[in-house]
Amino acid sequence: MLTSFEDLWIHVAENYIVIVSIILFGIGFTMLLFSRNLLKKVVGLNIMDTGVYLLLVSMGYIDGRHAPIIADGITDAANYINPIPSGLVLTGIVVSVSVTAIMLSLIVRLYEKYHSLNLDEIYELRNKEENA
Amino acid sequence: MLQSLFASDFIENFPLFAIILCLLCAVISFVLSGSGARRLTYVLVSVGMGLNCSVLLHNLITGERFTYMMGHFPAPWGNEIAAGLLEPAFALLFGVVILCSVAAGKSRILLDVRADKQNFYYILVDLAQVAMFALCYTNDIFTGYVFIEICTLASCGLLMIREGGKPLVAATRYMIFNLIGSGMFLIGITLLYGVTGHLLFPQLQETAAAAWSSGMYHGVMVVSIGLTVSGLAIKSGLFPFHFWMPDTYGTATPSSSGILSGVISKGYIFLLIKIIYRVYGLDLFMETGIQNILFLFGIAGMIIGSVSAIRARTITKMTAFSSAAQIGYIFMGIGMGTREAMIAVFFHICAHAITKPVLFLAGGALIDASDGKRDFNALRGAAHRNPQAGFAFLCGSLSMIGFPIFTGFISKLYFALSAFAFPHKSMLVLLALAVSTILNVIYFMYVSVILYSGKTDPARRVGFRQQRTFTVAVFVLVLVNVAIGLHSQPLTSLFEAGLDLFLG
Amino acid sequence: MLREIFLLLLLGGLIFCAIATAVSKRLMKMIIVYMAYSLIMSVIWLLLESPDLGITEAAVGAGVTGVLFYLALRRIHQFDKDAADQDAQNNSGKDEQGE
Amino acid sequence: MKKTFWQKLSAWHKGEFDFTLKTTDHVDPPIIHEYTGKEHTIQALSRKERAFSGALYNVLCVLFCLILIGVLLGAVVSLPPHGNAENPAVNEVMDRYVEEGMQETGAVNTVAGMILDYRAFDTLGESFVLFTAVCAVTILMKNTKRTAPDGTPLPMVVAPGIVDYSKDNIVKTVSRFLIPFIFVFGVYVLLNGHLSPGGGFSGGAILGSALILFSMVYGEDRAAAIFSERLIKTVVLVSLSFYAIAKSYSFFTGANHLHSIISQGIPGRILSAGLILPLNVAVGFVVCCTMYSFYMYFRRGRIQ
Repeated sequence: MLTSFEDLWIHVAENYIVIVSIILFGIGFTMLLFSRNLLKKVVGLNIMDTGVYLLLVSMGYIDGRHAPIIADGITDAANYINPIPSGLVLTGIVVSVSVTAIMLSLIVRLYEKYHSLNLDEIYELRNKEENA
Repeated sequence: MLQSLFASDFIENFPLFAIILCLLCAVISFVLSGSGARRLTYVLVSVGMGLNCSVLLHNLITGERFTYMMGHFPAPWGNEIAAGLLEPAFALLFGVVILCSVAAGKSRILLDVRADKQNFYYILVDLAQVAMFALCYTNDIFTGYVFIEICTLASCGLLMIREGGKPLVAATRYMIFNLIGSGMFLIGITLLYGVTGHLLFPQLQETAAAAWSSGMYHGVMVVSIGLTVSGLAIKSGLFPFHFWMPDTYGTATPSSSGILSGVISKGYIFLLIKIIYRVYGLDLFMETGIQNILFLFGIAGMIIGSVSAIRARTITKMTAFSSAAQIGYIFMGIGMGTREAMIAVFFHICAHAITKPVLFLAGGALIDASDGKRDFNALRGAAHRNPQAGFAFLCGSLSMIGFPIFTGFISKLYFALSAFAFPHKSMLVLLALAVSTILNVIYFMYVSVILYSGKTDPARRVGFRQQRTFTVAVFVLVLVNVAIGLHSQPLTSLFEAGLDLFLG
Repeated sequence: MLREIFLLLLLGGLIFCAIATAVSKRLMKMIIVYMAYSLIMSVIWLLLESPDLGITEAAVGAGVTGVLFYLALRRIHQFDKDAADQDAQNNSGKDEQGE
Repeated sequence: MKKTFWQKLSAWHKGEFDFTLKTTDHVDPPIIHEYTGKEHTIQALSRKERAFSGALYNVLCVLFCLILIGVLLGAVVSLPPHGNAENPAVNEVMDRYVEEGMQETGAVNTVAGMILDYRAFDTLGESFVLFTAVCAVTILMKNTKRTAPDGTPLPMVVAPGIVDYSKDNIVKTVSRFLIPFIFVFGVYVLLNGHLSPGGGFSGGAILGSALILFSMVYGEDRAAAIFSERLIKTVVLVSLSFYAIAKSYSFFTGANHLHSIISQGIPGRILSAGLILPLNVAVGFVVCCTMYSFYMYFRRGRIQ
C-alpha cells in the first residue's frame, strides 16, 4: 500500500512504462470514442491495442535478464524473462491487424456509398435515405 | 447398456471433436458452392448437437465435471477445456437455435446475399458456432478473448453481408461498440494477469483469492473486474450501450438478427457468468460491489428498453429494443447474485434465445408478405396474408410477455420468487418486473392486434407450400418453447445441479 | 543507465506520435505518423527483450497495416475523383443541351 | 361529426382508420444532398438540435475517457513493481516453460514452444481470426467495380497526387534488388521460428510484404498471373486443414495419454521440435496469402 507522497513518487519512477502504456491506452480510447473521422477511429483503435500490449509485456520483463531463447545450454529460469506475455501479445497483434483490415474495408465501402468519412454525416445521409 | 455406453470416458473427447469439425467445415466451405456450404452447415450443426447431447448425458450419468487437456501438458501450463452440466446444455441450446434460424431464413438469405458470396454466409455461421462452443467450454481466460474476437468478426460479417448502405452503417457502429468492449476486456484480463500470473480458471481463482485477502491489490482487482464485466456487458448490449441494437438487428437478414440476438449476445453473457463464478468466485465478486451497478443498469434497461420499443415505428426496431429490455432482465438477475436469481437468469437466457429468433424470422416473413415495408400501417392484416408467420409471431410475443405455458412465464416466475428471497430490494425488483411486463403487454399486443386486424386480399396469401422449411424450423422453436414452459422441472433441476458443479 | 535513457526517449516519442496522430488534420500525415509510431514500438519491444514481437510489429504494424491504410486512403481519393469527373461530365452534358 | 373512441377503435381494427396517420402526414419532403466534390451541403432539419446533441456527446465522451484514464492510473500505481523478479507473474508456469521447454517441445525459442505446443489452442483460434478476416474482407471488397451511376464500368485511373509505382524508375530498380532479399529473409524467419526470434506470423507477414512490393512494382496483372486466386485458395485450404488436423491429433493423444508418433528431435537443429516447424510453415503460408489478398482486394477488388 502507498502511504506517503514520496512513496507514490518512487512508485511512478519505477513503473514509468506502465504509466506510459495507460496514457497510450487513454489516447487511443479517446480517439476511438471522440473522433468523428472513421480513419482516425481505426488508428485510435490500434494505438489503444498497442497500449495494452505494452502493459502486458512490461509485466513479463525482469531487470537484467535476457530474451527467452535458450542460449549456450543454460536452462536456468533465472536467466530469462517471462515468455508468456510475449506469446499473448503475438496473438493480440494478429487480432489487431485482422480487425483493422475489416474496419478499413467497411470504411472504403461506406465512402463509396455516402462520400463521407464523418460518422455523423453518414448517419444523417442514411436517415434521409430511409425517409425518402 | 445405453447407460454404460454414455458413461465411457471416450465421450470426454467430444467437445474437442465438435470444435475441430466446425473449424474444418468452415475451411472446406471456402471452396464449395453456396448450396454445398449450406448442406455442410446443416450436417455439421446436427452432428455438433449430437456430440453436445452425448457430453450432457455423460455428465448427467457420472454427475461430475471433467477437464480436458488440450495437448500433453496439465493445467497451469497447457490449455484446457472443461465441461460440467451447464456448458454442454448451453452449447446444445445455441446449436439448436443456430440451426433453426439458418434453416428458417434460407429463402431470405438467397435473396439478401449475392450469389457468389452465399458460401461465405455459411462459413461465418460455422465460425460463429465454433466461437460459441469455445466460449461455452473454455477453461482459460485468454482462449476466451481469442474466441470473443472470432465471434465479433463473424457476427460483423453476418451483418454486413447483406447488400446496401444501411447494413454497412449498422456494421460499422456495431464494430466500434464491440471493439471498445474488447479493449476493456483485454486490459481487464491484463491487469488480472499482472496480479495473479495465471490464465487458467482454477489457478486464477486460487491466486485471485489469495491476492484479494493479502489486501495489497484491492484497487487493481476492482478495476480489473469492473473492466472485464463492463467490456462483456457492452458487447452483449446492456442498457447505456444498447444504441447499436435497433440498427443492427433491424437491418440484417432475419437469420442473422436471430443468431446475433439469440445466440451471440447470450454467449458473451454465459462467459461473463462463468468468469464471475469460476475466476473471481461469487464472494469476491460480491465484495467489490459491482453487482449493484449491474443490478441498477439491468432495471434501467428493462424499463427504458420497453419504452423505446413502444416508441419504435417499425416491427424490427420494436423487436430489437425489446431485446435490450430482455438483456436488462438477465443483468438484473446477475446483479442479485443469489442462487434462485441465477436459476431465473439461466431460464431467461434459454427463453430469450429460443423466442427472439422466432420473432425476428416471423417478423421478416410478415414484412415480405407486406411488400417489404416495415412500418405498422403496411403490416396491417399481415397475419392473414401469412398465417404461419403470424401465429409464430403471436406465440413469440406471448412468451416474451410471460404468458403461462411458455418459457418466458417460467423465467419471470422465478425472477419474482427470487425477489421474495432477496433482502432489502425485493420491492424494487417486483415493481420493475410489474412495470416491464405491463409495457411488454402494451407493445406486443399492439403489434399482434395490428397483424390480425383489417381485411386482406386472399390472392396475396402465402401458403404452407411456399415456405415449408421456414414453417418447420420456426415451429420447432415454438414447440421447444412450449415444452419447456409446460415441463420446467427437469430443466430446473439440471440448472441447479449445474450451478452446484459450477461452484465446485 | 544508457538503456533507461534510450527507453525514456523512445517512450516520449511514442506519446508524441500518438498525440500527433490524434490532432493531425491531414489523413496522409496521420498514417505516416502512425507508421513511425509502430516502428518506435518495435524498437521498444527489442529493449524489453521480446525480439519475436519486434519482428512481428515491424512487419505487421509498420508494414502491412500501413500499406492497408494507404490503400484505403487511395481508394477514397479515387472515389472523390470519380465523383468530380461525373460532375464535370454532367455539367458539360447540360451545357451542350443548353446550346 | 366526431366519432367516439370505440367507433374509432373498431374502424381501426377493420383497417379503415389509422391512429398513426398523423405522424406520417407530417414527414418533410426528402432532402437530396448535393455532392460538390469537396464539401457536402446538407440542409439539416434541426442544426441547433444536432449541434446540441453533438456537444453533449463530446462532453460525455471526454468525461468518460478522463474518468477511465484516472481510474486506470490510480489502479496501476498499486501494481507490482516493473522488472522485479519477485512479481506474481514470475511463477512455476514460467519456470517450466523455460527450464523444461527445450526437452518437452524441442524448441530453443521458448516463445515458439509456448504458443505452438503448450498453449496451442489459443494459436489455433488466432489463425482462424485471420481466416474470418479474409472472409469478411472478401465479402466486402470483392468485385467492387468502379461503375458510373448508370451501371457502366469505369476504367481504373490513378488519382492525382498519388504515385503509380510501376512507372517510377527509381522504385523499380531498387525493388528489383530488394525483393529477393526480403523473400529470403522471410523464408529464413519462417523456417527458424523454433530456433531464433520469428516464426509463422512474422515470417508470413514478411513474405506477404515481399509479394505486395512485387505486385506494386510489376503491376497487379503480372502478380495475379503467378499467384492466382485458385492458388491462394488452395494454399489457405491445405494449410489451415493441416493445422487443424495436426493439432487435433496432438490434443487427442495428449488428453488420452496416448503415445504420440511425433518425436521432438535434437533441439537446435533445423529439423527438430516435432510439429512446431510444419505448423510454423503452415501458419506462414496462411498469413502470407492473407496479407497478399488483403492488398489485392483493397487495390482492385479481385485477385484474378
